[in-house]
Amino acid sequence: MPFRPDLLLALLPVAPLLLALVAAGMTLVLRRFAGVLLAVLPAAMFAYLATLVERVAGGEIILVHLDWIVSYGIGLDLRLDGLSLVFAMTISGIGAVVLIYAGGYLRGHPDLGRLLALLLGFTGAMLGLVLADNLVLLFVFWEATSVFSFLLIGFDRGRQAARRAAVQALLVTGIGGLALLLGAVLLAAMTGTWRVSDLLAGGSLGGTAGYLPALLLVLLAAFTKSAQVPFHFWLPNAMEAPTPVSAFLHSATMVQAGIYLLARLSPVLGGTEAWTGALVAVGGVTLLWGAVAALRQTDLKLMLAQTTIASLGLLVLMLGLGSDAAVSAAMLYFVGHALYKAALFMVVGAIDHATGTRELGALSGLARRMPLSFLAAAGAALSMLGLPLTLGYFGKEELYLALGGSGLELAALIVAVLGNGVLGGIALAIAIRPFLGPIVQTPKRAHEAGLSLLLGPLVLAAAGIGAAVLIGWFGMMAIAPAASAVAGRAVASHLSLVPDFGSLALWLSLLTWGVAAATFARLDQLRTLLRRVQGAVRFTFDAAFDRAMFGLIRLAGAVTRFIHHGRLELYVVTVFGLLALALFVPMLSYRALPPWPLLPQLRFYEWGIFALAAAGLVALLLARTRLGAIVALGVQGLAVALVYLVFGAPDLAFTQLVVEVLAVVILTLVMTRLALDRRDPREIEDLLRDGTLAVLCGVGLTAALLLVLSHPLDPRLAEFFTAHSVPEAHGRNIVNVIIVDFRGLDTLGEISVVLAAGIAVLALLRRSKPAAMPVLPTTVRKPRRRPPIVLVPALSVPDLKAQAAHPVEAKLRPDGSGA
Amino acid sequence: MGTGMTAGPTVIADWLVVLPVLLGLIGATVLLLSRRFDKVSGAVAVLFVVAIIAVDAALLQRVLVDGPVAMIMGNWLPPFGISFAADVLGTALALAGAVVTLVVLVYGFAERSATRSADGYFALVLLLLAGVGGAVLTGDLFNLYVWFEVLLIAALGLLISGRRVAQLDAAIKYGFLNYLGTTVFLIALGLLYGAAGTLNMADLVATAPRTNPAAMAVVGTLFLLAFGLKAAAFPVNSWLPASYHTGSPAVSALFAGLLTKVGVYALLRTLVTVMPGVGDFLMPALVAIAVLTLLLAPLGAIAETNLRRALGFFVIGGIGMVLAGIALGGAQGIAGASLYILQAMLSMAALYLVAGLIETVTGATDTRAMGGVYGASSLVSMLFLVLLLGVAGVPPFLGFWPKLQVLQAGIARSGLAGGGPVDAVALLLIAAILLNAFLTLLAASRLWAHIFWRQGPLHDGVEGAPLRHQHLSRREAWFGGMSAFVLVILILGLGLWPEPLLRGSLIAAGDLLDPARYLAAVGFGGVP
Amino acid sequence: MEVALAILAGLFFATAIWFLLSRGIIRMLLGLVVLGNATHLLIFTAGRVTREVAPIVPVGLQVPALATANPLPQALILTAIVIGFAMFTFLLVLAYRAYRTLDADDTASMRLAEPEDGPRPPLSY
Amino acid sequence: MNSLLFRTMAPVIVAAMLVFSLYLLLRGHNEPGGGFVGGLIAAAAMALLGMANGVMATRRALHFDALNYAGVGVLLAALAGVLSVFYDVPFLTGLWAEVQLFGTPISVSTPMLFDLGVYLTVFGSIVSVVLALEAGGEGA
Repeated sequence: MPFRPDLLLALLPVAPLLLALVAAGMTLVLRRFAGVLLAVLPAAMFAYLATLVERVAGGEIILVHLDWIVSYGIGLDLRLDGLSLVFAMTISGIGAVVLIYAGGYLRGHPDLGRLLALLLGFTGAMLGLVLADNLVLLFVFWEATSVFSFLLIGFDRGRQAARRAAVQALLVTGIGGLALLLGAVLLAAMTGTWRVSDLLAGGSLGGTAGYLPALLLVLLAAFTKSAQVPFHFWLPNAMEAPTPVSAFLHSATMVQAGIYLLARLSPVLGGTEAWTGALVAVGGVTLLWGAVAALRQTDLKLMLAQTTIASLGLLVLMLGLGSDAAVSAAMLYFVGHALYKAALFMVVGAIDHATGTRELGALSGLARRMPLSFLAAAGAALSMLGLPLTLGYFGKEELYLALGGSGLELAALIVAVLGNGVLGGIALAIAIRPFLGPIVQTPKRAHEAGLSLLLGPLVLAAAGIGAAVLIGWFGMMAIAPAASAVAGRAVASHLSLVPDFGSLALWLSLLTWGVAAATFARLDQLRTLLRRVQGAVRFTFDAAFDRAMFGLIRLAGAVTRFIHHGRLELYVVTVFGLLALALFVPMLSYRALPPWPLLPQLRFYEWGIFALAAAGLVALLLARTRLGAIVALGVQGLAVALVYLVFGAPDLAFTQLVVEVLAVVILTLVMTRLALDRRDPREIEDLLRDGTLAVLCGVGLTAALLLVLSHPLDPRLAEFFTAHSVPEAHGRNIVNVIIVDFRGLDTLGEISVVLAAGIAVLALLRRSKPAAMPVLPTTVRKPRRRPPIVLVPALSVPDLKAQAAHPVEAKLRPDGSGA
Repeated sequence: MGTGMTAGPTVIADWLVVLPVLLGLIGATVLLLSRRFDKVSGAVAVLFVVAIIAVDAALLQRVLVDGPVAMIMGNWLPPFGISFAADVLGTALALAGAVVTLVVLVYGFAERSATRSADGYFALVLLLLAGVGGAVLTGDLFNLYVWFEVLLIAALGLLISGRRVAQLDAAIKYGFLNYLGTTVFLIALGLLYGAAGTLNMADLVATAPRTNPAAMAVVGTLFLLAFGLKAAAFPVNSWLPASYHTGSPAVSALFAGLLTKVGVYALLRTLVTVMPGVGDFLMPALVAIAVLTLLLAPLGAIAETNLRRALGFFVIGGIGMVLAGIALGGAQGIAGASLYILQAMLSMAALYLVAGLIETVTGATDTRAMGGVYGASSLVSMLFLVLLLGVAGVPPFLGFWPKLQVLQAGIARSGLAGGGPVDAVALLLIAAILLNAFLTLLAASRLWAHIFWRQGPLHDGVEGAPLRHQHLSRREAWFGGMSAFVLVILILGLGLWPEPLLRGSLIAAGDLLDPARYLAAVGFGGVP
Repeated sequence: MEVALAILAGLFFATAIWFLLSRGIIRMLLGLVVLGNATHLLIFTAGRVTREVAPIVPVGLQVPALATANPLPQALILTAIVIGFAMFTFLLVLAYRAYRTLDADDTASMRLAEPEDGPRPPLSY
Repeated sequence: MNSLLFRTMAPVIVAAMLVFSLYLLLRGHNEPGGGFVGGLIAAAAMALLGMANGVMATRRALHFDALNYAGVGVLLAALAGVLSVFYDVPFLTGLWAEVQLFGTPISVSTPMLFDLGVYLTVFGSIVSVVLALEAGGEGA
C-alpha cells in the first residue's frame, strides 16, 4: 500500500495507547517533567488536526481504510469530517493541558505514572471513538472509554467511595454499552453495512421496521454515557477521581461520548417525532435536574459536576431539536462548555491544592493570594454565564434563535432560559465567592499555584474568549462543518461578533443573566430550601443503586446456595430426575410408548437365571451386613454372566465372571476397613422420592428399550463383521477380532483408561504416605500460628492399626493447606 | 496383509489425523515408565506436547486448505471400522487444548511438589490431552464414549493430586456425577445402535432420518443430558463449582481449558451435524437450558468468595453462551458457538493461572482475605484485567467476537430488522446474553475492586490494615508469571486480530451445518 | 425373550438407581456395579438376542454356517465392562480414602469443597 | 489366610492360572478368550500370590513395578498400530506374517501384539492396585 499522508489519522487513537504502555516507566525516569513531556503527543496531534481544518471546512471528508476483519466486512475505517474534527481537536487540546496539569497536581505521587498512562489511554480511546467510521470500531472505543474511566475513577483505590464510584460508573455505562452493541448489530442488519459513512449516505431510517428498537438502544447508550436522568447519578460520584481526571471526564471526554453518538447518528436516526420528543424531554429534565442539584452543593467540585449534568441535558435538548440553528448551537455550546468546564475544574483543583478545602463557605478573598487563578476562573465563568465576547454567549444566543416556533420549542425555550440562568448563577458563585471578599483562614495557607497548574486554566479560558473574538472565522471553519455533519445537510454559519440588537435572542440573554444574578444573590436561601425538599423526599438514585446492588448480591447468594448446596445425593437426584424426563418426554410427545409386553417365551433354565438375577438384586436391597452385600452382589453378577452365556456370548460371560470375582476381591480388601450402614439413613419422604425415581427410570429405560426393539435392527455391521472376520482379519472369534482389529481404537482408548485408573489409584493411596508429605511438624519449618484443627479419629474404625499409620493426615486443616 | 477395503494407499500426511492422540498415549506411557526421573519428566512432557502442537497446527493448516481429512483406522471403511475425521472445529479445539496443556505444564514447574512425577502427574496430563484429541477428532460415537472415559479418569487422577482434604470431597462429587453422565451416554449409545444400526457419525447423518423418530428423540435427549452434564450446563453443573477450585491452580486451569469444552463440542457435533432433526425437537429444552445457564452462572460468580470457585461460574457462563449460539443456529450462531468454545479454552485456563498467581501473592484463596494486588504487582493486575474484560465480552478482547457473532445470529432470527415476524425465542436469548454480560461485568468489577483495589482484607465487613504481599519467587515469576503472560498475550493478539479465527469459525460452521465435505472425507459413497 | 431381558434390565436399573440415591458412599458404589450390569444388559438386548450360537466361525470355514449372535454389542460391552471396572476400582479406593480421612462415608458429612455454612458475599465495593 | 496348605498350594495354583491366562490370550483370536480375560486372570493370580506369600514377595516376583507392565502394554498396543506406517496403510491396520519356527509355520500379526498390549495393561494396572490394597493402602 503506498503511503498516504492521511494514514497519519490512524495514529491518533493508536499513538496515545502505545505511549500509555510505557508512560508509567517513563514517569519514573522523567519525574516532574513527565506530564509536560507526555503532553507533547496530544499537543502534536492537536497541531496536526489543525492543519486539516481548512480541508474539512472546504467540505472534504477524510476517509481512511485499513483491512481488519475481511470476512465480516469490518475494516479499520476512520472518518474525519466537521463533527469528528471539532471533537478530536477538543479532546487532544484539552488532553494536552490535562496531562500537564496532572503532572503538577500529583507531583511525587507514587502512582503518577499510572495516572498519566491511563489519561493517555483515555485520550486515545476518545479519539478512536470520534474518528471511527465503523460501528464495531466505534463500539470498541466506546467500551474502552468505559474501562479507562473505571480505572481512573477508582484511582484513589484505598477509599471505598472511590471504588464504589468506579464500579457504579462501569455498570451504568456498561448497560449503555450493551445497548449500543445490540443497536449496532441491529443497524448493521437493517442496512447491510457496518460503515458509518454508508449509514450516513443512506439517510434517515425513520419509518423502517427496525427503526424504533434501534433508536431506543442507541438512546439508552447515549443517555447512560452522557448522564441523562435517570442515569445521571454516576457522574457526581465520579468526582472521587483526582481533579485532573474530573476536568477531562467532564469536559471533552467520556460524558461527551454520548453526545457525540447522538450527533453522529442524527442524520440516520434523527428528524422523527420519536427522536425529537425523547431528546427534548430527557434533555430538558436533565438540564433542570442538574441545575437544581448544583444549587444544593457547597463543594465546588460537586457544584461543577452537577452543572455538567445540566449542560449535557442542554446539549441533548439541542440535538433533539435538530434544526440548523439548534445543531450549530449544540456545537458551539459543546466547545464552549468543554473549555470553561475544564478550566473551572482545574481552578477548583488548584484552590483545593493551595488551601486544602473545596467548601464554598470556607473560602473567601483568594484573589489577592491567587490572582492568576482568579483570572482564569473569571474568564471561564464569564463563558459559562454567557456574557458577550465568550463562546458561551454565542452558544446561548444561537440556541435562543432556534427556539420559539412550536409549543414544544416554547417549552424548551423556557427550560433553557431557566437552566442557563441557574448555571450562570453557579458560575458567578464559583468565580466570585472564593476569590473576592475578606481573606479567611483555610486549612492550608493559600498560595498561588505553580505554573503547571495555572497553564491549563489560563490557556483554556483564553481560548474560550479568543474563539469568541474570532467568531466569524471560527464559525466558518469549525462550527458550520460540524453542524453540517450533524444535520446531514449543509449548514451555513451566520455568526458574527456584532450582536443583533433587534433580535429576541438578545433579550432572552438579558433575561438569563437576570436569573443568574438572582440565583447568585439568593444562593444560600435556595440551597436551604432545596435541602429541605430533598430531606422530605428521601429518595435518591444513588442510594437506590446501592439497594439494587446489594439486593442483587443477596439474591445471588441465596440462589447460588440453593442450587449449589454441596449435597451429593441431591445432585444425583437431579441427574436421575432429568433422566426420567429425558426418557418419558420424547416418548410421550411422539406418542411412542411401547405396548404392554407379552409374557416372554422362555426356557426353564432361562427362567432360572432370571430368577437368580432377581434374587440377587433383592438380596442386595435387603443386605444389612458387609458380607451379605458382597455375596448378593456376586449373585447378581453371576446371573448376568449366565445370561451372556445362554444367549451366545461366551466371551462376555467369561469376562463378566472374572471381573465379578476381582470386584469382590477388591471390595473385600477395602470393605474390611469400611462399614456398611446397618440401616438406610434416608427419611421416609426421601425413600418415597428415591423409590419413585428409581422405578420411573427403570420403567422408562425398559420402555425405551422396547421402543427400540419394536423396529428391526439394521444388520449391516453384524453381517460385515461376520463375513470378513476370517477371510480378511484372520480370526475366528469375531468378538475378539472386533476388539483388536475392526474397532481396535476403542480398545486402545480403553486400556488407556485402565492405565490411568492404575496411576490414579496409586496416587490416591500414596496421598497418605509420610514420604509424600514433606511438611512434617518435626522439620525445621517454624510452626504455623494457627493451631491445626484436628479431625478426631473415630474409635469405631475397624482398622485402628492402619489409622495409626497416618499420624499426619489427622492434622490436615479442613481447608487443606497442610499441617 | 491388507484388506482392500480402501481405495488407495494412505499417504503419510494422513497420519497427522491420529498423531495428536497417538503422541499423547505414547508420551503418557514413556512418562509413566520414567516417572522415577523427576528432573527430566517435565522436559519430556513438554517435548511431547510441543510435538502435539506442531502436529495439530500442521493438521489445521491442511484442513483449512483442503477441507476435512479422515483416517480410516485399520483400513476398515466406516461405518464398520472407526474413522478419525478432522475438520476445522475439531482440529482447532485439539490445537487449543494442546496449547493450554503446554502453558499449564510450564506453569506447573513453579508449583513445588516433590511427588508430582512419581504420582504420574505428567502421564495423566498427557492422557488427558490424548483424551481431548480423541474426543474432538473421532468420527465414531462409541469411540467418543471411550475418550470421554479417558478424560474422566485422567481428570480424576489429577484432581486428587495434592494434599487438601477438600479434594477428596471434590473428587467424589466429580467422579460420581461425571461417571453417571458417561453412563447415560453409554445407555444412549446402546439404544442408538439398536435403533439405527450404526455408531458412525457420518453414517448416522444418512441413517438417522430413516430411523424411528421417537427412538432417535430419546437418544438425542439422553445425549443432551449426558453432554450437558459434561459441559456443566444448568441444572447438571453442580460438579464443577464443587471440584475445580480444590486442586492446584495448574490443574484447575487444565480442567477449565479442556473438560467442559469437550462436552459442549459433543453437543454441537451431535445435535447440529449428526441429528439435526432431533436437534429441532430438543430446541425448547436447549433454549431453556441456555437461558438458565446464562443467568444463573454469573450470579454464582457474584456470590462466591473463593476466587477460583467464582471463576468456575465464569466457565459455566461461557457454556451458556455456546448453548445460546447453538440454539440460535444459522451460520453465525454456530460459528459464534464454535469460536466461543475455542476462546473459552484459552481464556478460562489463563484466568485460573493468573488466579494462582494472585493466590501466591496474597497467600489467600478467599477474596475477602485478599487485597492490594494492584499496588503489589502491575503484571498480575494487567493480566487479570485483560482476562476479566474478555470474559465479560468487552471488545477488543477475544471473548467479544463470538458474542458479536451470536448476537448477529440473534438479531437475524429475531425479525427486529424487518423481513419477518418477531421471534420471541430469539429475543429471549438475546436478553439472556445481554443480562449475562451485565452480571458478568458486575461480578468482574467486584472481583477487581476486592482483590486489586481494596488494600486490606475484609473482616466482618470492616476493611483491615493493608495486606503485606509475598513476592513471587524467581521460579514462580519465571515459570508461573511468564507462562500466564505468554498465554494472555496470545489471547490479546487473537482478540486484536480476529480475522483468522472468524474466518475459520465460518468454515467450521459451514461444515457443521452442511456435512457434505465431511462425509466425502470419511469416504461415504465408496462403501462396497 | 428380548422383552424379558428388557424388563430384567429395567429391574437392574431401578435397583442401581435406588442405591445411587442413597446417602452412603458404599451403597452408591454397590449401585454403580449394578448400574454397569444394567447398562450392559441394555446394550446386549438392543443388539438383539439369539440363543446359544456364539459369534465364532468354526474351524475350516470362512463364514459361520448358522446365524450367530450379534458380535458388535458384545465387543462394545467388553470394552464397557473393563472401563466400568477401572472406574469402579478408582471410586472405591477414593471412597475408602475419603472415609479414612474424613471419617465419614455419607454425603451429608462430605461438605468440604462446598461448606455448609459458607460465607455470604460481602456487601461492599 | 495363614493356612499352610494355602501357602504351599498357592504358587502351584498361581502358576497354573498364569499359564491358563497366556493360553487364553493366544487362542483369543479364534476361540473365546483374549487379552482382557487373560490379563484379568493373570492379575487374579498375582492377587492370590499376594495373599499367600505377602505383598513384598509378590512385588519381588514381578521384578518391575506392576504399573510399568501397564505402561508397556499401552505402548505395545500403540506401536502395534504404528507399524502399519511402513506399509502405507492407516493406523491399526492388521499386518500378518508367517514365521518359520523349528520348521512349523506360526502366524505372527499386529492384532496379536495389540492383544498382548491389552493383556499387559489389564494385568499391570489391576495387580498394582490390588497389591497396594493388600499392603494396607500404603501405596506402591
